[in-house]
Amino acid sequence: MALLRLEKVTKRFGGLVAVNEVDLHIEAGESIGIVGPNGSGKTTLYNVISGVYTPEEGRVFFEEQEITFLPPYRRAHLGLGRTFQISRPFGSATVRENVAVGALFGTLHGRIGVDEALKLADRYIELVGLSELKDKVAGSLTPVEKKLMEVARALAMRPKLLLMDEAMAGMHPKDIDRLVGLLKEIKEEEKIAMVAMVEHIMRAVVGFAERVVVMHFGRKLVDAPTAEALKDPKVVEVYLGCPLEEK
Amino acid sequence: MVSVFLILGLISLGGMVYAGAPAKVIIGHPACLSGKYAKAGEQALGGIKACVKWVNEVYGGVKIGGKKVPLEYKYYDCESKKEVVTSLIERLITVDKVNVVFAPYSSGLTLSGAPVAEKYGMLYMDHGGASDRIFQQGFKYIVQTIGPGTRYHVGTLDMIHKVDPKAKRVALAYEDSEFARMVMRGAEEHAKKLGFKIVFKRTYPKGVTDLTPLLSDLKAAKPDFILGGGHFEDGQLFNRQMADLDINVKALSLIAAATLPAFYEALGNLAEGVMGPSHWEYGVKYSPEVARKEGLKWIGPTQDEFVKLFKEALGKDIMPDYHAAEAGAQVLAYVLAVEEANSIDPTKVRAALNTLKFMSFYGGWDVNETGKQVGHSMVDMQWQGGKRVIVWPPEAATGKLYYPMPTFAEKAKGKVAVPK
Amino acid sequence: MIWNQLAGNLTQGLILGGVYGMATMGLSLIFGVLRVVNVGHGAFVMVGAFVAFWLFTALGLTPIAAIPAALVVGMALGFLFFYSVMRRLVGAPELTSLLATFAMGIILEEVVKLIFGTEYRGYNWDVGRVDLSVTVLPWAKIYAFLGSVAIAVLLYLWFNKTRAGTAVRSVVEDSEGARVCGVNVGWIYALSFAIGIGLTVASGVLLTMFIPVGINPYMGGPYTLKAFVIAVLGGLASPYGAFFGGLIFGLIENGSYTLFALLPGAEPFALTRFLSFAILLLILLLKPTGLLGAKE
Amino acid sequence: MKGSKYLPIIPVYIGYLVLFLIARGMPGMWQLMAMLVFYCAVGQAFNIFFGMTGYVNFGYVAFLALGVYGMALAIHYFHQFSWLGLGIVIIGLLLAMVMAGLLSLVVGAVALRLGGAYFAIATIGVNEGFRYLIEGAKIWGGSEGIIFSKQMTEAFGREMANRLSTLWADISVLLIAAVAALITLYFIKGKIGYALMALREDEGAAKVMGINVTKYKLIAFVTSALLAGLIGAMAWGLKLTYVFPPEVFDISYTVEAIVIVMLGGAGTLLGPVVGGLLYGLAKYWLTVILPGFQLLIFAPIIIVIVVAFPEGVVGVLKRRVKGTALEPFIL
Repeated sequence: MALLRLEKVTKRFGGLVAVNEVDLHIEAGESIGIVGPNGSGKTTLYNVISGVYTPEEGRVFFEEQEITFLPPYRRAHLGLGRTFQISRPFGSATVRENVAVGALFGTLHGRIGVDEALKLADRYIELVGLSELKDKVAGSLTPVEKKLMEVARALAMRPKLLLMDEAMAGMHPKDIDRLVGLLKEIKEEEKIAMVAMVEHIMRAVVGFAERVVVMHFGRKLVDAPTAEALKDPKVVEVYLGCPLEEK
Repeated sequence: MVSVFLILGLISLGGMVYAGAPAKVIIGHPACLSGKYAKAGEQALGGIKACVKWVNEVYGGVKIGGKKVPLEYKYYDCESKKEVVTSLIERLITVDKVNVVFAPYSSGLTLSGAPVAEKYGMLYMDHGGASDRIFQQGFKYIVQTIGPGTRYHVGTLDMIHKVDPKAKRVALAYEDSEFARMVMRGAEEHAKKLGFKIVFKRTYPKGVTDLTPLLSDLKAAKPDFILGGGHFEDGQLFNRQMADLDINVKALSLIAAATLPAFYEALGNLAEGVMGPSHWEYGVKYSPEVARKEGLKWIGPTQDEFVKLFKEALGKDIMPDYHAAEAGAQVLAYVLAVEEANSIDPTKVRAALNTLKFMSFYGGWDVNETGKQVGHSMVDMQWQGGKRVIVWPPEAATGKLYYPMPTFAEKAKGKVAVPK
Repeated sequence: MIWNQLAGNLTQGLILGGVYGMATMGLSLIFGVLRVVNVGHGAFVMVGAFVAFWLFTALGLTPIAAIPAALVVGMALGFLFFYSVMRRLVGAPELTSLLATFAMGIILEEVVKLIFGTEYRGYNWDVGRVDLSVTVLPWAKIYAFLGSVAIAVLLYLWFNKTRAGTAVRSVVEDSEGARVCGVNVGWIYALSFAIGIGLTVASGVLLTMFIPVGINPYMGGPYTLKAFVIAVLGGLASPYGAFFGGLIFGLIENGSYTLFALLPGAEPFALTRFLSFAILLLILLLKPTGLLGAKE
Repeated sequence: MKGSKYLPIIPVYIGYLVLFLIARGMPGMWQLMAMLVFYCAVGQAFNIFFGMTGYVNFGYVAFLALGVYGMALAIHYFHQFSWLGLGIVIIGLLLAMVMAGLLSLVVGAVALRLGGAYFAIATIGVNEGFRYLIEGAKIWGGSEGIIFSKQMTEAFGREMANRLSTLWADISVLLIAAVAALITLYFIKGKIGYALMALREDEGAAKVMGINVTKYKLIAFVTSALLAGLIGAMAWGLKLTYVFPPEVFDISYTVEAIVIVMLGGAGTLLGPVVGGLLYGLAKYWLTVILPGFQLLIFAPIIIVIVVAFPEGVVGVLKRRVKGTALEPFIL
């Protein structure tokens, strides 16, 4: 049974087609890298999945239940967590409170009180290594710290599927390795499927993803195990920037 | 806590301690010096100060137990807000130890102070709340000087009934407010009694900016004359837009607006011949002689003395209007009642006020057992060549009525409503 | 009979509606560009009314001449308020700009009160009337209408034929994109705010041509509320939408009166007021982007 | 340690207690204190929605207005059943809450789906529209309103009626303020508080984090409206014993509420109390010192606050006491 399934999903903005008839299929516990240059429709795809946009065509399923028209918060309850390309912390609140929000309203919502949520928060804050900052106001963090906090906040939601939008952009290689290692651990113990989205094929994807999906002009260009995908001529073309002849 | 110190300071500011036998008599007043009633409030302030001055300097003070004691006036600004009124009235009663409280302007604010005044059994005199309903509430300590709203247009109707028996079609168009509706009710009843035919009866909301729709319907009703108004701004608009729509009638009487100088300033000769009822106008013929004729006790300054005192009191060269006169007359009423009761005990004074009947520059004064003013009759004034002339009732009139009023076409040619 | 009155009221409504529309364009422009609702709108209308009043009574200038004067005064005020306050609030949470514009309105009212006092003033610019059997129209009202249309057209030309205008449009579409394309967004904000205020103040003059009395520091309130309804009718972010919204509003306000008058026992006037707000809520409920507003 | 959660209520209640003691202890202070408590109560109630969600509800005064009508109608229609005794007041309070609650539900359902700017406009529309409906359709006495001093005397007797107006009405406003404070604390510390914080900071992110923003906005909106209804019923209804539409639908009261909350610190527990006292006293003194200049002084203050320190007095205080022994008491 697929955890997430997209059927011919199309999202338009006025004239231009941001996502064009994309099929996607994610199994529980998989880790996938979605790759594509800026404007290739990655973020739009994320917004369709997490319910910020509803597609003009196609359907979205989560654990075989259709969620195409489900509001975002309901999807979060089902087990969809995400981070943002440009991080969006709740600026005036502390790191701890930010992460606690994730715990309170994620898949555990209704079954967890504030105190437990805060405990859970502490755990994930420690996991991403922000413990000494946990009482600082989120607005005052550095970009990298914010990204880490968002990862913690998303993890605290206890999702089944975690969508990360450029979670590693602008990070020092050392941090990336740490984060990747970390994500792998969590994935193992919590059986979370993870989708990392990046502009360029880089160590993150190589080290992290079992499967790579390449987006180009809103279409899914390639969907293959990492090793193959990297060798795929189309991909090479895209990343050498040669024009892609229409077929 | 900052507040505590401020409050302590506020206490220390509190007035002098009150000793058994009155060293003086104090009038307390939460005046409307700012907010939406600031204009009327300033007038009342001047009127009261003028008459207090007269009592102390000309009349020689208030006579109690054989000795004359000075009259004092203590007031604060209530900002025309109900929350402030209640707190100021209590402060006046308990801290400043006043002997009577004069209500703020408007029926609403007068009502908001009533429970506090009643609580302390304090005499509460109303010179700015015209609502008859105040006196249907069974308050013990409220006494009214201003005439009740229902009587505003009664005189006007009598006048037209007399001068032009053929004019039968009357249009009523008042503001949709507590006060104006009461005037309208009074006018409607009296009009029916006199056999007028009410061909139009509508109201318009407070703060209206365009009366055109109402006026075009009114025009279609073809009235002989129009009674209406509510406040100053809408009265001004009413007259102006009648001109724009070229609505010509034999007479137009607007409450609250037409009597004020600013009305003519804003409208110029469009206001020629327009009338308005008033509790008091400069020029009324009330005098000791008239009082003697009517067998009434006279007290207070003459009209011109009052105007002089009023201008001194405010330190400005503005004419007193009826807000000033009624507030001033209220001081005189209180003084007479205290002397009558030979005491400052509110209950005794209240009783004395019930039987009190007198005349001043303001005219007659007499209240019924509920405290409602019944002794004061209103006058009607008309704009004639840029001057306010009192045209009714005959005993108070300072000139002849100009009737019918000129059409707007004639006015545009510069015609004025001066009778030859 | 009733039809004549209806026709008469609708004619009056159309004329007044034009003025209302023009009086709302500034509000919509400012919202469109800065995403700021000018809650102090009415106070700026009031300033315009006083400009007309003062020029007429003190210098004997006709309201026509007062329009450009008001435009200048308005733009000056606009720049002043923008650089002293608004600049700091662009992009800040809505509530801050709402409160700031609100406070600006109060300050204007109180300052004007200090200068002119609280009397209700008026001026008497008599240029005759035309009698169209169903109703009577003073020429002043007709001039007010023509003036409004003229200004609307000028704004349209400015928008579509000048570089600055085009830049403003691009910012309305997408301020980020505009910035990327090298538009000095900061300056466009200032300019649009100033022009928006300028239009609003000028509309104050036109309103006094329609209703030359009741000029006082607190006259603005009702116009703020009307402007909101009209702006929403026209889609809040679109100046032309606002203009046509004004026409519609004028027709509704005057037309519905004649109809409500047929209800026995009701107060038609208050009901027309109620209707206009009911419409406001209805539109917000059904189509928040406004009747004429197209884009999200 | 659960108990520590409720420490912040202490300074608030101390404040109210001091007001009460001054009112009882010092002659002529009662009504002034009543005015201050009124401002604190309105601030506290208004803060629950405005402060915690960041949405400006210009139509807030409509809920107070409906509260007054609730009390007025109860006394107007039930006064002849004097065997009900004070039950009439209870009915009034219930009516006030039902009416304010219903309106807030309707408005909330419609307007809370809108963005901040549209919301603010919509709420102005509700307030004005409602007033003109009452006047135009002649509901509840139309523009002439209801005066019910007489009915109160008939229902409770002169003595009791007067005590209700001059004593118990004010005390109940104090109690309502105390309850409002408790609710505020409960919200801030609980799940609701986290939800409101999140949606105030970034509504889009909040949705994706699993927060049903409309639901939580509605909770805050209705709570705040119910409290307003109670305040109106007591502070304007039972206390003043009359209601005229233009006076109770006066939008300037919403503005006062905004100033109070911003001044004290939006979204904080202690803020409305501090704001209410500062505003109330400043106002009271200005009426004595500079009559007519209040607005000209308050308007620039609003601008300074929103531009310079949007977190308000308590907001600043909170930062100051961070790490000190006072921290657990200031919220």
